[in-house]
Amino acid sequence: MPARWAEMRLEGSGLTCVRGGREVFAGLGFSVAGGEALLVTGRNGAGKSSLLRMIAGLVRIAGGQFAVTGVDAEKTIPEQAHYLGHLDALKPSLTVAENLGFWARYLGGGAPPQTALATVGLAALADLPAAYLSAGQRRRLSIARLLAVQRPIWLLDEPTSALDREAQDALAGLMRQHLSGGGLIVAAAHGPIGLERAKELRVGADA
Amino acid sequence: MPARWAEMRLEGSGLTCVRGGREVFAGLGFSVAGGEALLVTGRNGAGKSSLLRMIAGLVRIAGGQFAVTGVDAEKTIPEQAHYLGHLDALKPSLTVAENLGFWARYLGGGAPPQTALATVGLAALADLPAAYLSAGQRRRLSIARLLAVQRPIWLLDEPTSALDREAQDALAGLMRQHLSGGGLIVAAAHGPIGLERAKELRVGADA
Amino acid sequence: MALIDLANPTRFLSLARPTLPWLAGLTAAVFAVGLVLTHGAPDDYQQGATVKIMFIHVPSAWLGMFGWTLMSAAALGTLVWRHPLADVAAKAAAPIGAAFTFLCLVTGSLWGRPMWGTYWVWDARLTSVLLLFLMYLGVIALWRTVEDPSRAARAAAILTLVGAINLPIIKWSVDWWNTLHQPASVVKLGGPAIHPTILLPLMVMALAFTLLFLTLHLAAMRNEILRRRVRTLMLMQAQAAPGSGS
Amino acid sequence: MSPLLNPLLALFLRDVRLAIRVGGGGGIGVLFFLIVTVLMPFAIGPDLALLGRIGPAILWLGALLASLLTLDRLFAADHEDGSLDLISMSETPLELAIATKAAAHWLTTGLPLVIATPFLGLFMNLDGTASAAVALTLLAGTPALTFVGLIGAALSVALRRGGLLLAVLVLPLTVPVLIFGVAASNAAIVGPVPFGTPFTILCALTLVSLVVGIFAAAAALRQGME
Amino acid sequence: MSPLLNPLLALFLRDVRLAIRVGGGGGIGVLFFLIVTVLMPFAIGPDLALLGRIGPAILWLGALLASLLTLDRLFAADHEDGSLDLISMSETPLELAIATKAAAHWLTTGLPLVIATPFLGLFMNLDGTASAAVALTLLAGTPALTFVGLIGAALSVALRRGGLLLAVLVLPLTVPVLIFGVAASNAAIVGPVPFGTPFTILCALTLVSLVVGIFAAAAALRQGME
Ligand code: HEM
Ligand SMILES: Nc1ncnc2c1ncn2[C@@H]1O[C@H](COP(=O)(O)OP(=O)(O)OP(=O)(O)O)[C@@H](O)[C@H]1O
Ligand SMILES: Nc1ncnc2c1ncn2[C@@H]1O[C@H](COP(=O)(O)OP(=O)(O)OP(=O)(O)O)[C@@H](O)[C@H]1O
Ligand SMILES: [Mg+2]
Ligand SMILES: [Mg+2]
Repeated sequence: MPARWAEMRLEGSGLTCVRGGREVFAGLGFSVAGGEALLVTGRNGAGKSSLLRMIAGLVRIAGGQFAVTGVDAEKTIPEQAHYLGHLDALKPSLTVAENLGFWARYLGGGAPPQTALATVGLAALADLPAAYLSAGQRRRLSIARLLAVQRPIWLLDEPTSALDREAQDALAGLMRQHLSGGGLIVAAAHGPIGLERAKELRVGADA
Repeated sequence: MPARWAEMRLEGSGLTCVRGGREVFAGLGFSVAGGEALLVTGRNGAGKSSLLRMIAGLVRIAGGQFAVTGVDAEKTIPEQAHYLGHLDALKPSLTVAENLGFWARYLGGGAPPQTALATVGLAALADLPAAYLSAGQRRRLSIARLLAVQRPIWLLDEPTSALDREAQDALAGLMRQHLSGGGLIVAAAHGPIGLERAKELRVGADA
Repeated sequence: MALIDLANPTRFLSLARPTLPWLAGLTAAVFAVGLVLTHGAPDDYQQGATVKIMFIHVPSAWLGMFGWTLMSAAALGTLVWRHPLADVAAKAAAPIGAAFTFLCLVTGSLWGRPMWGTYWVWDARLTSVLLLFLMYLGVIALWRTVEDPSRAARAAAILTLVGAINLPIIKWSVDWWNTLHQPASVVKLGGPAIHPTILLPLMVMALAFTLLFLTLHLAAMRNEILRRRVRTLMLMQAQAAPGSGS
Repeated sequence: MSPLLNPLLALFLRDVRLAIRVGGGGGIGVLFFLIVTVLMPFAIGPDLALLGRIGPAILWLGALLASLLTLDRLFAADHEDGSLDLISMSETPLELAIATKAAAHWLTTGLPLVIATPFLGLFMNLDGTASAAVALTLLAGTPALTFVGLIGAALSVALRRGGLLLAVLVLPLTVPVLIFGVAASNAAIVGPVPFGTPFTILCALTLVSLVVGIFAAAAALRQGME
Repeated sequence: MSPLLNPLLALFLRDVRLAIRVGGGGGIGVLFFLIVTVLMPFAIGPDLALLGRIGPAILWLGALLASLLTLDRLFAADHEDGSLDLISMSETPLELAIATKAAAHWLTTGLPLVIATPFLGLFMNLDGTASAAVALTLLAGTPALTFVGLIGAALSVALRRGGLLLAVLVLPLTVPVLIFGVAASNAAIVGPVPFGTPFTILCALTLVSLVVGIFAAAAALRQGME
């Protein structure tokens, strides 16, 4: 993993989120360094997903700001981040390999897609149309994207959902590897996701 | 609650389910009597939702059969059953009361909608368009449908999802009341849903 | 909803409340003067009394076009400054502009019946007004189909600005189109320069119509702000109610 | 109220209410009709005599497209939010529910088209009689378009594909309605055939498509349910 | 390959592949064009002289509707499955991505319309020159339809509403293209204006709509992202 990530730090301060005209949270702040993971928790509707999408530049920042240091200064935060949300960004009529290959090329791929597919255990299904995948397999294909394109920041929204036990363990291994390479992770989850020493950020004052 | 439900019994035998050309399960059988609850469990993709939708007549029965005894012999099983699935059957531009009122009239309502709304704690929101409801409130409105129209069989697919603690307890109370009135419940769930003495049906051979 | 969002509209409301009756009164007064002057204007030696349609027709044509200009200015306010009042101004202007455009079309075709013997010809000017009207309807449909006002506002703003670019192109292409197929078969008034006995009442009526537009617009803006407040209250009620997950 | 009528009335009122509130229903259909009709002269040219001659045809085509293109969400919306599941679990026969939804759709989309026709007739240089004749044939014929379109709407639920596919499937089926609709209008305007003959056939077509449309749509929905 | 071209090429190939595999793209558009054009003679009647006269207009109208009505899923599909999120998180400017998608759409929908035109010209009683003229104007004009339609497609993502609303918003904007497209065809067929004049204007309109369409669509997508 590139050494330039080692000094990375992602910070947010005074963040306010407004969705559909309603204020979801206000005055939120956090700070994560390279090699660290931040676990975003909170009740349903607290704004966990919204926070992740704000970092990814997909939800307007109603107040506050983000800052990132120690990485390629010419790129914005979204351009350096992977976002793994509830949607898979898969086209059912393309095969598994075509789907991954497209994203690898579009986002400026690193590792060859085959390796990434093998890592998530989909190598045998490479030529199957994505329409035939089960929910868990679709999720694995999304995770393969994190490997096929190297980006320092991983934004994971309930990454373990739809995964079975074995796949959850494999994902935990991948996340640990990313952290040890100097990357950072911001993950939203309702329960433990297999990272022991993660900082926790609670969204939503009460409960 | 009508006494005619007391002798009710719902049975399935040799059930086979085929979806998208693949056999999901085969040779499944179960039997539930009035006053009893059946908890359907199994891993993801095992076919829990499919079984419930088969009972509701929404998925074709590829093999085996259902039989119901002790209720109105002129009506089919779907006509005697409530199905609470992942979709809410709500129209966002109609108000809460209009939505419930429509289903009560269409399905042949029993209790006045107002009472049902009060029971699930939505009385104050009766005139709000359903678009403004949160996921939990939408779910409560679906549950109100179970009360507004009296049907002996309740088919519940992960009924506690999106509900907070308090609402889960209230739902458990309603289910117990339905059982003590002689009704029966078939529920799919990944965890406990607050019914102590429910029979369990495991779908999917392994895991 | 954040309080900041309401701050500006609140000040607007407190300004609008006292202004509205005065503006309405002024409109009525100018209208009265205009009607008297119109009554005194001479009938045309060719057209008879039908020439008086002009005193409604021409101002409403101007205001129909003014409406889109106003919406375009508001659209810039929405997109560039994200000003909440700009959304409201644009939304309130659309039906009023459409109404004046419609009035122009109706009076024009009523006038066309005696003048040209038919209610409608595919003349360049008429056709571009018709398209302006259709574009108004499109924007109104857009506002109506979208639940979330701020989302609708930005979409409508982009459509309005694109329309503002397109309207001159439409006007010019329709000119070209019509002259190609039917050169000069359409009778047009105009002819001699307008006489002052007609010009003065016309100007007064134009002023009256402009005041009417402004009054209606102010009232519509006020209504829209109040409607949004009701919506915000409903949302807050939903958030505070049991089972909202909060 | 009878136990069968009450649910159907509820469904009818709900669908009408939805069409009015959302604004996406009837209003958009009429607007599309208006715009398509107005576009024709731009393409054909501002020749009033020619426009008058093909005016009925243009109005019919516009109404045809507006009817069919507004239909694609008729069942798809109910399918996506789960309403269709519950509707099929009631005692009310599916055929009656479909007929009720079709009636609500026609009232909110077809009827406004009929009402808008005389105004559009002005643009097409049609005189009073001609406009009235076109409006009358549309009044008799738009229900046929709705009922034939039902089949496409139901198929698009079964196929999980909407939009143009529906139009492509259904347009060929509407050719007879179109032919006799325009023929009846022209008969009223220029002759030489008496108005009655094609108009009677048009009404007969509407009745046939009522029966065929409702049963075919019900069959398609049942098949699509899986 | 250059780091900017490679992603765009990937996007282009993906969109073309999707259009071909799903079959919902280009094929349906051409079919709709075909059906609408063939419906006209049914509505107007089999008067060959009349058909020949308004043939170019009908072909243009059919192409206009087919282009716009196939556009409504252009961004909506990418929005619904989350692809648009990832596309906007890449280093490739959104404007370029939009232009690439538009090019793929035109290649799979616009170009087939142009190719189908000479065949449809036969139905419309157009001779060789006339068919060629219409095809040429469509070749120059359909990109303009795609680019203007982009605005509607992007708005329909922002509005979460597709179908007819898009057509209603966009159709008035396409009037100039329609006028000059038909005018150029007619100029080539009957004169008296030289073909060059309206054709040049048509090409200019295409260029203007390219710029306006792409930037307005990008703005609409950015605004709609919330
Ligand atoms: C539906 C049909 C008509 C429409 C849509 C229409 C539209 C317009 C418009 C947009 C204007 C304002 C032009 C400007 O100031 O830039 C205008 C002005 C005017 N119209 Fe019409 N018109 C119609 C019918 C008629 C008829 C039938 C007459 C009389 C023969 C007429 C006489 C005038 C006159 C005298 C003016 C003011 C002169 C000028 O400023 O150019 N219009 N009309
Ligand atoms: N697209 C949207 N438009 C408007 N409001 C939204 C939208 N998405 C979410 N919201 C609202 O924003 C708030 C926060 O939603 P968000 O999805 O961030 O919650 P969350 O913490 O991720 O919840 P969950 O635990 O259910 O995933 C909720 O109140 C929700 O109703
Ligand atoms: N509409 C459908 N078309 C084709 N196959 C389907 C469809 N819905 C589900 N399946 C397949 O049927 C199988 C059973 O699905 P089902 O939804 O019944 O599982 P489940 O036990 O409810 O799972 P979960 O725990 O995720 O709710 C799965 O393999 C799934 O891929
Ligand atoms: Mg979330
Ligand atoms: Mg399930």
